[in-house]
Amino acid sequence: MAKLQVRGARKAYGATIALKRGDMVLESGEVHVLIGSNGSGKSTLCKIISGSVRPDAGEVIIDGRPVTVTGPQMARELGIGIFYQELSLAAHRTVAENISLARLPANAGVFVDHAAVGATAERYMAPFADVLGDGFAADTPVVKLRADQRQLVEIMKTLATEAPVLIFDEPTSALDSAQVERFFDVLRKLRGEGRSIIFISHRMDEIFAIGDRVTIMRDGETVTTMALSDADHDMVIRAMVGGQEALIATGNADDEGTRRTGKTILSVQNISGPGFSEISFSVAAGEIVGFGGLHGQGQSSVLRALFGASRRQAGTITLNGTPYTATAPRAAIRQGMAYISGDRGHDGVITDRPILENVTPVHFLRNRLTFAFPGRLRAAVLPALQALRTKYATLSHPISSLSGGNQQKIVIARWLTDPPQVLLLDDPTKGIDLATKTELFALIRELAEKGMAIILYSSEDSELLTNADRILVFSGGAIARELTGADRTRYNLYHAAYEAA
Amino acid sequence: MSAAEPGIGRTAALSAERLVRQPIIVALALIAALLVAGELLSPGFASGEQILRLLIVAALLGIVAAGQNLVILGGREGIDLSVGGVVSLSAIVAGNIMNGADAGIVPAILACVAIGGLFGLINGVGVTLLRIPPLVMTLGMLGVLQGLLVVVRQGIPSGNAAPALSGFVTQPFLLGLPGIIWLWIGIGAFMAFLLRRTVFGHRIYAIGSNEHAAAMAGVPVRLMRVSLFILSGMFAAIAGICLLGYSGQSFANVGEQYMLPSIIAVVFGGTPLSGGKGGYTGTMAGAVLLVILQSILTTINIDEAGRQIVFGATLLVLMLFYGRGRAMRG
Amino acid sequence: DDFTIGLTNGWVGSEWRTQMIEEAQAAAAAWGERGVDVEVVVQSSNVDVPGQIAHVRNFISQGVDAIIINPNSPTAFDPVFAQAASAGILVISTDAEVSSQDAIYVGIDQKGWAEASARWLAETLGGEGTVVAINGVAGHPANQMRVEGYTEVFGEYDGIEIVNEVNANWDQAQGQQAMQNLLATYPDIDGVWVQDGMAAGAWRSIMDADRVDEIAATGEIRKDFIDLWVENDFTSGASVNPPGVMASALNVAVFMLQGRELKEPADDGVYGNALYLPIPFIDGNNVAEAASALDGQPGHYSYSSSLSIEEAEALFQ
Amino acid sequence: MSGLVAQPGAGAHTGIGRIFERFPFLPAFVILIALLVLNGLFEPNSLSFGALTGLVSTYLALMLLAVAQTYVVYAADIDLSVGAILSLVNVSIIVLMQLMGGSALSVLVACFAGIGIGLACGIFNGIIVAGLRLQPIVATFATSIIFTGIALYIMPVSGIPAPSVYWRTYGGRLFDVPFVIYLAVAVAVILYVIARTRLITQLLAVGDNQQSAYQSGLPVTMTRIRGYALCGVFAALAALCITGDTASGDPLVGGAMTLNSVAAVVLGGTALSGGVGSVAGSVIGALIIGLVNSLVFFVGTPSEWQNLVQGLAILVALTVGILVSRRAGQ
Ligand SMILES: Nc1ncnc2c1ncn2[C@@H]1O[C@H](COP(=O)(O)OP(=O)(O)OP(=O)(O)O)[C@@H](O)[C@H]1O
Ligand SMILES: Nc1ncnc2c1ncn2[C@@H]1O[C@H](COP(=O)(O)OP(=O)(O)OP(=O)(O)O)[C@@H](O)[C@H]1O
Ligand SMILES: [Mg+2]
Ligand SMILES: [Mg+2]
Repeated sequence: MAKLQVRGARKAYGATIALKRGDMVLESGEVHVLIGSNGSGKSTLCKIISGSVRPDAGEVIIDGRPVTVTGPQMARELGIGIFYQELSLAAHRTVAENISLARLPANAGVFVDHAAVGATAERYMAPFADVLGDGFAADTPVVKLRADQRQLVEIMKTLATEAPVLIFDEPTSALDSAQVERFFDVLRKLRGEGRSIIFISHRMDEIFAIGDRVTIMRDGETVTTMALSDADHDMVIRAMVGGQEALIATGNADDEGTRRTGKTILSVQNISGPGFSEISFSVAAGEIVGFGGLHGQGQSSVLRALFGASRRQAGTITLNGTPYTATAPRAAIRQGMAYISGDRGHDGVITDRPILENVTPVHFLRNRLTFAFPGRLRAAVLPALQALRTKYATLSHPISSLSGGNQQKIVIARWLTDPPQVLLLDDPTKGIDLATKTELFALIRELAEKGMAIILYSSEDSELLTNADRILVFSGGAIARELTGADRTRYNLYHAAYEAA
Repeated sequence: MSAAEPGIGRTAALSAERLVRQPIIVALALIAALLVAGELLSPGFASGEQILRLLIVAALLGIVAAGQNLVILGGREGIDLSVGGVVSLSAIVAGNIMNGADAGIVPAILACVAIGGLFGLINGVGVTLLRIPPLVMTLGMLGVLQGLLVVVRQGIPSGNAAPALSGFVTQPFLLGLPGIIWLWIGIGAFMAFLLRRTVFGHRIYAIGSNEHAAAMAGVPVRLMRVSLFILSGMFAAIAGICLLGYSGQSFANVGEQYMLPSIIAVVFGGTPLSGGKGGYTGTMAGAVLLVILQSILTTINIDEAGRQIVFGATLLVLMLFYGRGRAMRG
Repeated sequence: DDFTIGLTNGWVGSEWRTQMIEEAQAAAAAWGERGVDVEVVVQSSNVDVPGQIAHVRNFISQGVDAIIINPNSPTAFDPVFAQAASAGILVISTDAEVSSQDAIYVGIDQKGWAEASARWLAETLGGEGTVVAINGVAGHPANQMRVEGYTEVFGEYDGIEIVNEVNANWDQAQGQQAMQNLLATYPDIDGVWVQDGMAAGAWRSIMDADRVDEIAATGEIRKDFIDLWVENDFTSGASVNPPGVMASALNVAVFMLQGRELKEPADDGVYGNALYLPIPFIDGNNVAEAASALDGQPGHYSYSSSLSIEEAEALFQ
Repeated sequence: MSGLVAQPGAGAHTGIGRIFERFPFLPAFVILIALLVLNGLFEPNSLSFGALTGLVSTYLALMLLAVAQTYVVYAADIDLSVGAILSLVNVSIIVLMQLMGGSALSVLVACFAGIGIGLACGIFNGIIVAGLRLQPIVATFATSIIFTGIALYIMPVSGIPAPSVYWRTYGGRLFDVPFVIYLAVAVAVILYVIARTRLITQLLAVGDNQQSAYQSGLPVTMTRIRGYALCGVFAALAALCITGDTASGDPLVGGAMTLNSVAAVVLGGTALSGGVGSVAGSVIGALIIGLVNSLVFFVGTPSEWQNLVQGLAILVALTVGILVSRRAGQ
């Protein structure tokens, strides 16, 4: 008998149908992958199972018994633990408190048992002990942690439910490969114990590395379920995209590394700042420079400093031969910088506002506009939106009506409406599906060819390898190695990152 | 659905639904209901003349609420509790400058708007540069303004409203409506244009909705927020001048009664205190709604305890039409 | 001999209170001519009841000889006044009576104040007509005494009917709005009993409604109102609660500090510890005099009077 | 003392930053000490044992009210009705004591009834705000009007005295130590105990991010209601204190204390945005408000300037506190 079964789950938000017909069967002792393009309803399906979304129709069956999951509390009682794509941490509480939050151990039923809280934390931190990174301790407030460390806390929190059914909705999007490996070790162990695990990721290699079976979703519907041992990348992708031609990430970086012919646009000399020091490099017109390495080695900090979003203490930067001194995003944007962050909730999306208003802010600044006439604005933003194949009903719908991936496309369109000179990409594809990624990188390459200078930081190695003309491998806030031409191999990338670390 | 082919059917259905949910529609319906109730309770309540007088009172509140509305829209728990103090100060300063003479009106307006703007600037600086929460900053500023009023009243004799100002507020001006109603309509139009058709307006919503993302997209967040507080101070100052016209003389603490009602008017107009959405047209309706409610309660002959209980309970019931937050369960 | 007297005022929301403090300070200075050095220390700010209790405690710490208080509550000071008394400090309240038997009250009888204007209104209406009342803050003791005062007087007149009583919190603009609502609902009223600053507001609404000739209403004592009154020939009458009450209290205090005994002990009032001062009255007969007495003063200046040192001395043995 | 602190320290930090993290009220504490010293300089008697006891006895009510406010602020809520609850409980217990004859037993019964009333008001607020999902600021403003109305109904005018056994105990001595000292110690112990409960951690987690807390499986609505209930209870305790210090019932006594309670919370280093703070800070904040007012007088500020200087001083204290703790946090 299946451990958990969902039949005909359906959810609509106003006119948007998030989930048309969600079906899946989860067996005991399997890692069941859920895959589908952005907005295909994966998160919605998971949230229905975990009680935080109320379905319009459908049933959830656990151990053969139909249940009504009335909320997250009820889900816990039914033995369901979930990792939320957008995380569910209390920022000012400690790691330990977060791990035990839902069921704080108590003395006399009233007073928090701090010893037990600490012990629980240590237990779940143990498997990750060597990949936790700096500043991670049981009594560290979550607010002080980096994005990957927070994801680890959310993982531990999910594991601490000790639930028979565990759902992981994109748990690895901010993790580096070592962290992912540790996590997978834990999953394998849990699978061995007979637990049932739902795992969502947009990374094909991860899916094949850990999954037993895969359920593929498209446009809010379950398409099929297959055993991963019988499948290959191509089959999965074909199922995801349906009738359309399968799109596989194709490398379009120049294999010879000879593209550095354009004149230097951005030149950075010896800049230092919080999290990095003595960084020097330059980017030529038409070039995509990759930032690689383990997480939190200063890649994002450098990008943010270049964008004027964080402080920078020493060194010089020249942009097109003239000194560049922007100390705020405004000045940076005016001088032709663009910064696309993967952390859309924090850096990107203007929640509750219409799609149009989410695209226009940079356009306003670049064109020094005073008045906002919708007709003209629509005309200005459409090309970028179309180039990204963004899915939306109308431009006046709130951006929250879109799936995570489409929201990210809106944010990207914001920066491409008026093409910048330098494009800073800070893990821009976090949560974007494969097809879109491919389109996005094709577009980025096109922009480069038109003479833009581009810096790409990605937490996905394959993304760097296939798209960057050169890769600067970061370690401990400095550039450890530069990979060019034929040196750009996965082996070299790992080698540089781990050797230096 | 792609950008090229917007879904016609869906949009139509959605906008019909949106229309019913428009706070302003709710407010207008409630206003109509209250007027009927008022007329039933005390005949004569809904006469044209009385409605006009209520509108004058609503305009005073509405002008204060315009600034309050902007500050609230700007988010980050934006709120301006100092408006009451600015209204009082403005009324006193204006009374002294014009001192019953029409020639003083223009200087009085200039001086008061400058003073209002100055206090708004200080609020804005406190909130942005020193990062004091707006509730506390403006509460502190209210304390300062109350103290300043005592000092100011010591130093200068208080004066009277210029006849032209009193006439503007209380006497028919154009098409039988007093000037203040026209002023309010003008402010309404100004606010609508500001919020919908200017970059400044779009940026208000942007910082109100996600300040950090807005900053990353080049919105001058601090400058914006300071500007909102300045505008709030200016609107409060204008309301203070109008209030002087309404009551003829300036007197202490005249503005205090606007502090919390201005916030309620904004909420009844469909702008949540969390900012980032809503608008001023609704707030205008909210101001009218609140004033009608208060005046119905004055005319019902019950004791004060009963009046307060009914007032508070009615506010709660009315809030159910607007303020309900999103269910945590989607 | 010299004395230190602490003055505490717990609300600074009106010009009347400011004038009260100023007149008291002037009264203290006047003692200098008699060779008595009276130093006043003042705490005057917007405080709640605990805040004003703190005022009193500050005075006790400072070791003043007497405390004169315009209290924020009639009963809340019993314990702290007991402490003051045991520290040998004389406590006098003014403007509002206090229940503490460790203090005396020097000021007007608020109830009598209301009775006088209510009687004027009833007589002016010929004992016949409908009346509305606009009151201050519900639950406030001074307001309550005044309500009792007019209720009693109007009760004596069978022909007078109170059709509505509303609260406008001693705020002029709220008084104006309340009057406006009342005029809309009761178009036929004959009289309005209204207190203090709200009277000016109410009269503005009466003027706006063009009913000045048909309505009699109580008035107030600020110069700008009295000017308006004279100018428009209102049918009005105003009981005077002079801001000088605190100055009177101060003069009484100094004599008591000098060890003088009152001729008649302060045993009047609800709490049996009051020394009532006379209540002047302004109506059509003497409003012109009042206006000329206020000539040259700013608009917010209230018609005032206080016991001079000589008048105060006359109260003592 | 550390048990009163809701924010545990981080492991990764060292030195002063870590101390500030563990004791977020430290800046307030320093200000408090400075104020005490200054008060002592300008009026040595103000540091006498009697004067300090008086200070505690006067401000115990505000301290407790600030504590009450803190519990809802933990969860990012706010309660603008605490003053009204205080007034309601104050008049209720006075009337009850009077009805029951004023014996020691009746006093005790009335006190428990008063706490029950505070609890009921708190639960009512909680249901309105968390259950019905209304915006806390406006909803509790509305309930404050209702509570004041009920207080006015119970006691239309202030003036009924408390039985002397009640206030003589409160103001008296036990074994030669003032009774309020015992109270203060008892309150400190209670706060310490409460700070260790699960509810506090849950409130803070809810305040941190409500949606996250809900999705984590916390009973968010129930937690917030409990927070308001706790707030109501402490507002009632504040009422018991103020009844002891004023010995009488007054339906308006708490009206002006609400905003002071908010200011005290912020002065004490608790964030209005929820998730961080300490009740110890709020207690200190309340004392700061009291000491600022005294100091302004002891320094010899002319009366007409006192309100202004007090307003400015509070504003400066707020600013300094916020700036110092931020500097230290970096
Ligand atoms: N997964 C589900 N399947 C079937 N019924 C459900 C499910 N979840 C909730 N319900 C039912 O829906 C009803 C309302 O749910 P809930 O208590 O979550 O409402 P809510 O979101 O808090 O809204 P409100 O507070 O406005 O009533 C309950 O009767 C519950 O049993
Ligand atoms: N709260 C919401 N309000 C309105 N629409 C929503 C909401 N949540 C999801 N949707 C819509 O439901 C659809 C499915 O969203 P969901 O988050 O389940 O997709 P997903 O498969 O998880 O996508 P991604 O890979 O981008 O995370 C999307 O089109 C989205 O626009
Ligand atoms: Mg998702
Ligand atoms: Mg519910």
